[in-house]
Amino acid sequence: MLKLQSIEAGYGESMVIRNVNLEVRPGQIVCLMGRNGVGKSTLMKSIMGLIKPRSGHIHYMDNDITSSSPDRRAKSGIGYVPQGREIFPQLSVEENLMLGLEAAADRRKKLPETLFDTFPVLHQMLHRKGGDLSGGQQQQLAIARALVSGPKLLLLDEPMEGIQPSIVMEIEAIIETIKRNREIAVLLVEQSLEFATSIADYYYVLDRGTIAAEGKAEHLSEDLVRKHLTV
Amino acid sequence: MSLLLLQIFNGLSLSSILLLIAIGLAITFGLMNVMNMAHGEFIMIGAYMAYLVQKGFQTYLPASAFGWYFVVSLGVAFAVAFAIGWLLEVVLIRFMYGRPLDSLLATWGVSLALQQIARSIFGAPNVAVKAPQWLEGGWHVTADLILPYKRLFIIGLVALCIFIIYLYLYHSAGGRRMRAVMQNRQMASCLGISTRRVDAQSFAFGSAMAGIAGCALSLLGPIGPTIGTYYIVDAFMVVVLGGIGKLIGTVAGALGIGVFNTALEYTTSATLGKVLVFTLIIAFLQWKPMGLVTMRSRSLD
Amino acid sequence: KTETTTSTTTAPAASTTSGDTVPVGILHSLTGTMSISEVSVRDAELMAIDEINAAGGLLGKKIKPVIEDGASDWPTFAEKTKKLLQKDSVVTIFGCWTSASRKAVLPVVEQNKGLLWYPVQYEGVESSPNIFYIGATTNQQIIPAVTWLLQNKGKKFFLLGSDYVFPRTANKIIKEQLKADGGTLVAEEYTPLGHTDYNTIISKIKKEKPDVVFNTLNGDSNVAFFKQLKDAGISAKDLTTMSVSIAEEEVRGIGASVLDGHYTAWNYYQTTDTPENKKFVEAYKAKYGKDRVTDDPIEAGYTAVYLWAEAVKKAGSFDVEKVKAAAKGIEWNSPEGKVTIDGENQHIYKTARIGQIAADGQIKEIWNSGKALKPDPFLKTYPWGAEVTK
Amino acid sequence: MLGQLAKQQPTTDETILSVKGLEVNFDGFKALRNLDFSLKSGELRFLIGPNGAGKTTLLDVICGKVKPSQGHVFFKETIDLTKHQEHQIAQLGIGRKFQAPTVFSTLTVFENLALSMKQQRGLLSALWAKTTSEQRERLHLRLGMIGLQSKAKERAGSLSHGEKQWLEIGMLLMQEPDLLLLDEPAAGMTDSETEKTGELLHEIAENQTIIVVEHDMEFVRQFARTVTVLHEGTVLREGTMQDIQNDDKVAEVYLGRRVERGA
Amino acid sequence: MLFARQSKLKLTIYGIGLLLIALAPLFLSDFRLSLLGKFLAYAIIAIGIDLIWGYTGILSLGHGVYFGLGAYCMAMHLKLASTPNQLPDFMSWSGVKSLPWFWVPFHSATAAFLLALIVPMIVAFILGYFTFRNRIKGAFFSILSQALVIITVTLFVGQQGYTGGTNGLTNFSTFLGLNLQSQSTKLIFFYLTLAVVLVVLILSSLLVTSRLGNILTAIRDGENRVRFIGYNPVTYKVFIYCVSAGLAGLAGVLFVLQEGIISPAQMGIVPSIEMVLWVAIGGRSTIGGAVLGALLTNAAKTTFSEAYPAWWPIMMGAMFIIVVLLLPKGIVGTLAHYLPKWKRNSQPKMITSSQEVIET
Ligand SMILES: Nc1ncnc2c1ncn2[C@@H]1O[C@H](COP(=O)(O)OP(=O)(O)OP(=O)(O)O)[C@@H](O)[C@H]1O
Ligand SMILES: Nc1ncnc2c1ncn2[C@@H]1O[C@H](COP(=O)(O)OP(=O)(O)OP(=O)(O)O)[C@@H](O)[C@H]1O
Ligand SMILES: NC(N)=O
Ligand SMILES: [Mg+2]
Ligand SMILES: [Mg+2]
Repeated sequence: MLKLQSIEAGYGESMVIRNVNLEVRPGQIVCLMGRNGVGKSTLMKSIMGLIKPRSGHIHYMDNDITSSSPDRRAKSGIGYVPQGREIFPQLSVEENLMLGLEAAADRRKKLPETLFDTFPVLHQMLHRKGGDLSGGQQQQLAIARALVSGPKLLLLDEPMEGIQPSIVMEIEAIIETIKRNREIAVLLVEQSLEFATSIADYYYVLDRGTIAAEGKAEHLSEDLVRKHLTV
Repeated sequence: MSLLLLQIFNGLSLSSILLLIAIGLAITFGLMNVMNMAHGEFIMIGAYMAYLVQKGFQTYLPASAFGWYFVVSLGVAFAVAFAIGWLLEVVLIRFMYGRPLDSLLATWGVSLALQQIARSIFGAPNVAVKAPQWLEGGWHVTADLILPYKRLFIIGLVALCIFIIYLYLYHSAGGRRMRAVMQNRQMASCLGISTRRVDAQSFAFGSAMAGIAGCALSLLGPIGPTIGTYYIVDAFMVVVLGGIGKLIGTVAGALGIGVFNTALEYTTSATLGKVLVFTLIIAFLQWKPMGLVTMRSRSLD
Repeated sequence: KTETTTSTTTAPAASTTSGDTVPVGILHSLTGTMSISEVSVRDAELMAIDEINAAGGLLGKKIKPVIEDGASDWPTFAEKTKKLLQKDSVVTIFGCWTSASRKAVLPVVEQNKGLLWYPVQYEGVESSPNIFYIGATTNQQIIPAVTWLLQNKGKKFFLLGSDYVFPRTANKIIKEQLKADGGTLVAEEYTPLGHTDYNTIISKIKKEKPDVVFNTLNGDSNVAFFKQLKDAGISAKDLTTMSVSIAEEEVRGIGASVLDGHYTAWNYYQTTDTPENKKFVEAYKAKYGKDRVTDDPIEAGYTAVYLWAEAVKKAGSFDVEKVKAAAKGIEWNSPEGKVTIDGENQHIYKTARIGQIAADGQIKEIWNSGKALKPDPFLKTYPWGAEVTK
Repeated sequence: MLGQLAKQQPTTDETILSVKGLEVNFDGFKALRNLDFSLKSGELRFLIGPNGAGKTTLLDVICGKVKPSQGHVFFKETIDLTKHQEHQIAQLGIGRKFQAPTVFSTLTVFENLALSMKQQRGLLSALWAKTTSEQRERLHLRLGMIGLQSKAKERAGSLSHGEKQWLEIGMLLMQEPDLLLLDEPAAGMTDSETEKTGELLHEIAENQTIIVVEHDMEFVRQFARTVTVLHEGTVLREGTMQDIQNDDKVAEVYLGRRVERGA
Repeated sequence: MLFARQSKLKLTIYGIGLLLIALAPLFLSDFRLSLLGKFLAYAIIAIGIDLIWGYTGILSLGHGVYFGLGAYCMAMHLKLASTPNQLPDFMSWSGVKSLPWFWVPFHSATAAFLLALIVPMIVAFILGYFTFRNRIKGAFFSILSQALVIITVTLFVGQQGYTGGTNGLTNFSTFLGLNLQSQSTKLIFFYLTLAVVLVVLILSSLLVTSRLGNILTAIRDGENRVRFIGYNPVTYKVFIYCVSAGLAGLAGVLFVLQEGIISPAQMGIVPSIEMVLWVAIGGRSTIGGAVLGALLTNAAKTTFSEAYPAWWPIMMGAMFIIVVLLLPKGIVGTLAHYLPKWKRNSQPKMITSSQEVIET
């Protein structure tokens, strides 16, 4: 479904990601792990098209999307929850969510009813400005916004940051449902080992910009973790 | 009594003119954060379009059709300013988002160049535009109180523009896209919005509003290569006083400046009135540092 | 020392009189707000130079204009004057429009012993040995106009002007004259240059109901004022206005229909009936386009070049001092009629003319002073003149 | 006078912070309502609660960013913080780490730290004062502590999210405040980094007072002494982690155990 | 200490530049030299603008006022000195009968010089103190500074009897017994200006490398964050704004001494914006860039306007556009980018797209 071939990317003169090969199969949940600053978010941004890779190729559903723009990628079914929320602060919660529909393949105009079951607080705050929400509320909004378009591939960059435990569980439940239905593929950046191993099918560990380890999630061992994830 | 009414009308009329020159800027500066110093030159373009269309009517069409020239020129001014705005966005403004000060520098250059181009095409001296017959004269409310049709027309035109922009911005998907792009370009594109197109459209639209303003102002004021310089500062004042990024703020800003200016000018003199109005603007901002209509946000800066 | 060092870096052939050309400076605002008025004066001056060159030049040399842009900024005028005199070593300069630019240039021409020919009507009270004043001083334009108004239109005056030196000084003179000649002042209003909203002023005019609005607005403000006056339902029939800064060029920019019937005071109109003027208007239109018009400052710019040429011929030299000495009493048949340089104050004798703007954009002369008036920049011939100049 | 107060040594039974009847009103929405809260010197207090409970808002009031519509906040019993400006409060000895990391992006990592260092905050001293070698040593120590030695000369704007978090913590430490307000310090950190942060907190808590807002229950369980739960702008519960975990109401609105068990 | 921190390459370039300017009287004509002297005065304004804009992130579109106030103070003295025991000409033709009280101190050259620095600083202090205390920022401040320009210019034009109106003040002959027209006086002023530029350059460099410099940059990056580490941004902003105004006033003094004229047009909106453009073109956040920008931009303007008097605006316009498009960091910023040796020490702390100076 998604395939990165020897991707190199970075900011200005500094190269952050080097020779990364990564694959996400349809319906698969892939977890990307690594210490602070190893380049996880940078990799996510390259997949989304916010950073142009210096070299390498990105294939998505049999198309080479290496040089297509972020909006084209979004329209082709990639949903993105960036690190740091990136909601539109001056737009209302409702408008933020409506914007999530921009990329909907079926050109839907209405928000799905079920959305607010998971995020009741968003319903209460529908007419509040996005920027006025609390940190966790904004994070919920960002996730909800990515979900409404019905993406085929979901990129989640530390989605649980700042969210209260009960909602974290709800989101985990959603991801589990996704996993069960095998309709959406997910690439997840997550720091919590416990969560990662419990939910992912496959993992990649990023260290200093390159893939240091990969494998089936159940094989993610204490040793590996100590080697690449502790400071 | 009728003098008081007249003064109120004058204040309203000045407000409508200020608003007309500022709405385009409320979009390009207020929403897009481009410090467009060439805004005045788009006003100039609009005014020259009125002149050209009028000449065209006089040369090619029967005299009976002349009354229509102004309506046509509003359309032409919109279209031409829109096209030039689009062009400018594509070749220049595009590279300037998120760097308002660089946009100030570059559009200052554009403004210098456009003035010179106008001077070489139309000559340095002013050109005249003759108002159509149906805009001549005024509504005689009482013997002393005549409200010129031109001014009533401009008030109506502004109200219409504001209404349309309001509907578009706040009650359409296009407007929502536009505001989203202006607030967070990268994220908007990640949601599937073609930011390039929205950017170009928005800037072109803001410029086109300036074109409309120029066309309307040709009824009241001079038309020459440098007229943009007369309006540019006022336009920025209105947008800033109203509060950046809010259409309703721009309306309030224009009303505030227009009414106070007229009142102060009447009771003192034009010079002193001007000094007082600008002093009041400074004082007012001390009290409301973000303008009349504030957009608070929780973010730290 | 000045002279020697300046010429070291500049191309000598182009900038000295030793070759077969002689450089003269043309200094007007080609950009900025004043370019609206000044560009056509430059055109007239260049035309005169071309004509002289076509006729064989001066003292065997072709005149080579060095054009500079004063950019509507007075210190720039001063700087460019310095450049023309020091770097280009021009033998004389034609230029300026606003009094402010002239005041900025004045010390520079005096210090560098240069010469300036100034083509615009102005407020008087000045006489620099290094300037020739080819436009009208007050006794050749404003004072006759006020006299005519008092006799023909009424006593109650409303003074409206742009907020700067010329209108303020002009109005000071008018006020003294009104006092002396039995007029009354109902109000005096100034608006900043570039002001574009005259609604409030018009309300004041309506309230005061003057017989005459004496208008010393300059530049674009005139367009706004007259358009809005008409919109307010006030035509020339309802109110007499007398403008001293609206000439044919401005009429063209305001629109004749708006100005129909209003009065102006100048020394020359495109319609002025002299054989020289016919030739001048024809030549100007042939050179710059048939939709162009001539007017007083344009004619004065043109005349200035010829007066200088006459003086040079008489002096047999381009030397400033010799030209100045020779200029005394020179006469020339200009488009406005015969003009004479007054040796005392370097102004010229001019005929005052009052005109009425017609619907075709031309100005019809309805009164003139009958003879060329002797320039009196310091108003010595008026009993109340001392009040003004003190 | 301010400086003098700031220098007082914390003693364990002194109340360093007391919040009385606090109310914050955002255009009619009450983010805090009649909130009472107090803190002893030297405490390490965890503040938890649902998203939107008002935790960040409470910290905002304490450090002067938000002015309450009612109520008072007393620092060291006598100083009413609601009457001071942000920089005065900082000078009094209260430091803050924000929920979303905020650093000076065009200054280098080192400069960010140096600027936050405890020192005279006046104009003249900023012009003339030199960094002493003792201060430089301290800076390098902290730099090591937050793991950014290799990036000392880089612009803070080019750090990753997590690195900015660390830098901000470092800046807070350089400030040497008496009271530290930390809004989600462990967010976005790996498990081991989280652990390191926890240990750091314990270390600091020996002679400074700390309020930590955190959603990572693992972290809270491991390091919390006393926990305060906020809900809808008021204190819902206060006690040890044990107490809190067993509380039905807390579980319902925050932890979500009930939901899970029910499902 | 300052020099120790600069790279050799940078010092060499500065040295050569300084030498070239110092030797300019040997190879430039008097006219060109007087232009260079004027541009050097402008460079002082540019440094001041760089301090508040490049380093602190406050965009003032009203520095023409401070420049003008400084220039007027000096010009008032020159006017009085040039016609001793006489009312200045414009006063008599405007109907002012005796010297207004506020003109009296300007009989003294020292007082005039001091006032030329103090008056702009006082105005800047009043405006700055209230504005910064009330947390007016970004575009709001920029527009407010334009309002100051309009007020000042309108007053100066309107109060003809006291200020000379649009004409401004000109026609001076002597200063401290020196004949302003003589070539030697001009040479003295040229070197005086050069010396002042040098001193200002060094002092400013010291200022921005001190901790205060970092605080200013921190204010630019996140003013509110600065408060939370205990600095009061108001103090620092007011301070640097006053310094910047004082520098503009100083430049005004040197300008008037050399040019012999000041008019309200010089403090208007257009010159005020141009001042900012110098800094943008040279490279903001580098003191050298500000100086270079002032010299180059003005040299280009003069060259263009002499060569193509009617067409120079298009060339200037094109130049601004090209600089923004191709050299967004300005000339020095871009040079620094490509000269790694230089970069090590003087890479400008540029504003990136996510962190802008104008917040709205
Ligand atoms: N805008 C930027 N400009 C320059 N360098 C950057 C930028 N953003 C990140 N970097 C650098 O790129 C590297 C990787 O950053 P990235 O954000 O991808 O890390 P990450 O793995 O997501 O870390 P974290 O867990 O902290 O979010 C870091 O060293 C950082 O300093
Ligand atoms: N400026 C504001 N305008 C309107 N509502 C606001 C504003 N600031 C905060 N709120 C609301 O106040 C409530 C408290 O917000 P606060 O940020 O304090 O929550 P929190 O406890 O920190 O939540 P989180 O755990 O998600 O960070 C939220 O519901 C938020 O939407
Ligand atoms: N002389 C003038 N009109 O300024
Ligand atoms: Mg990351
Ligand atoms: Mg929070």
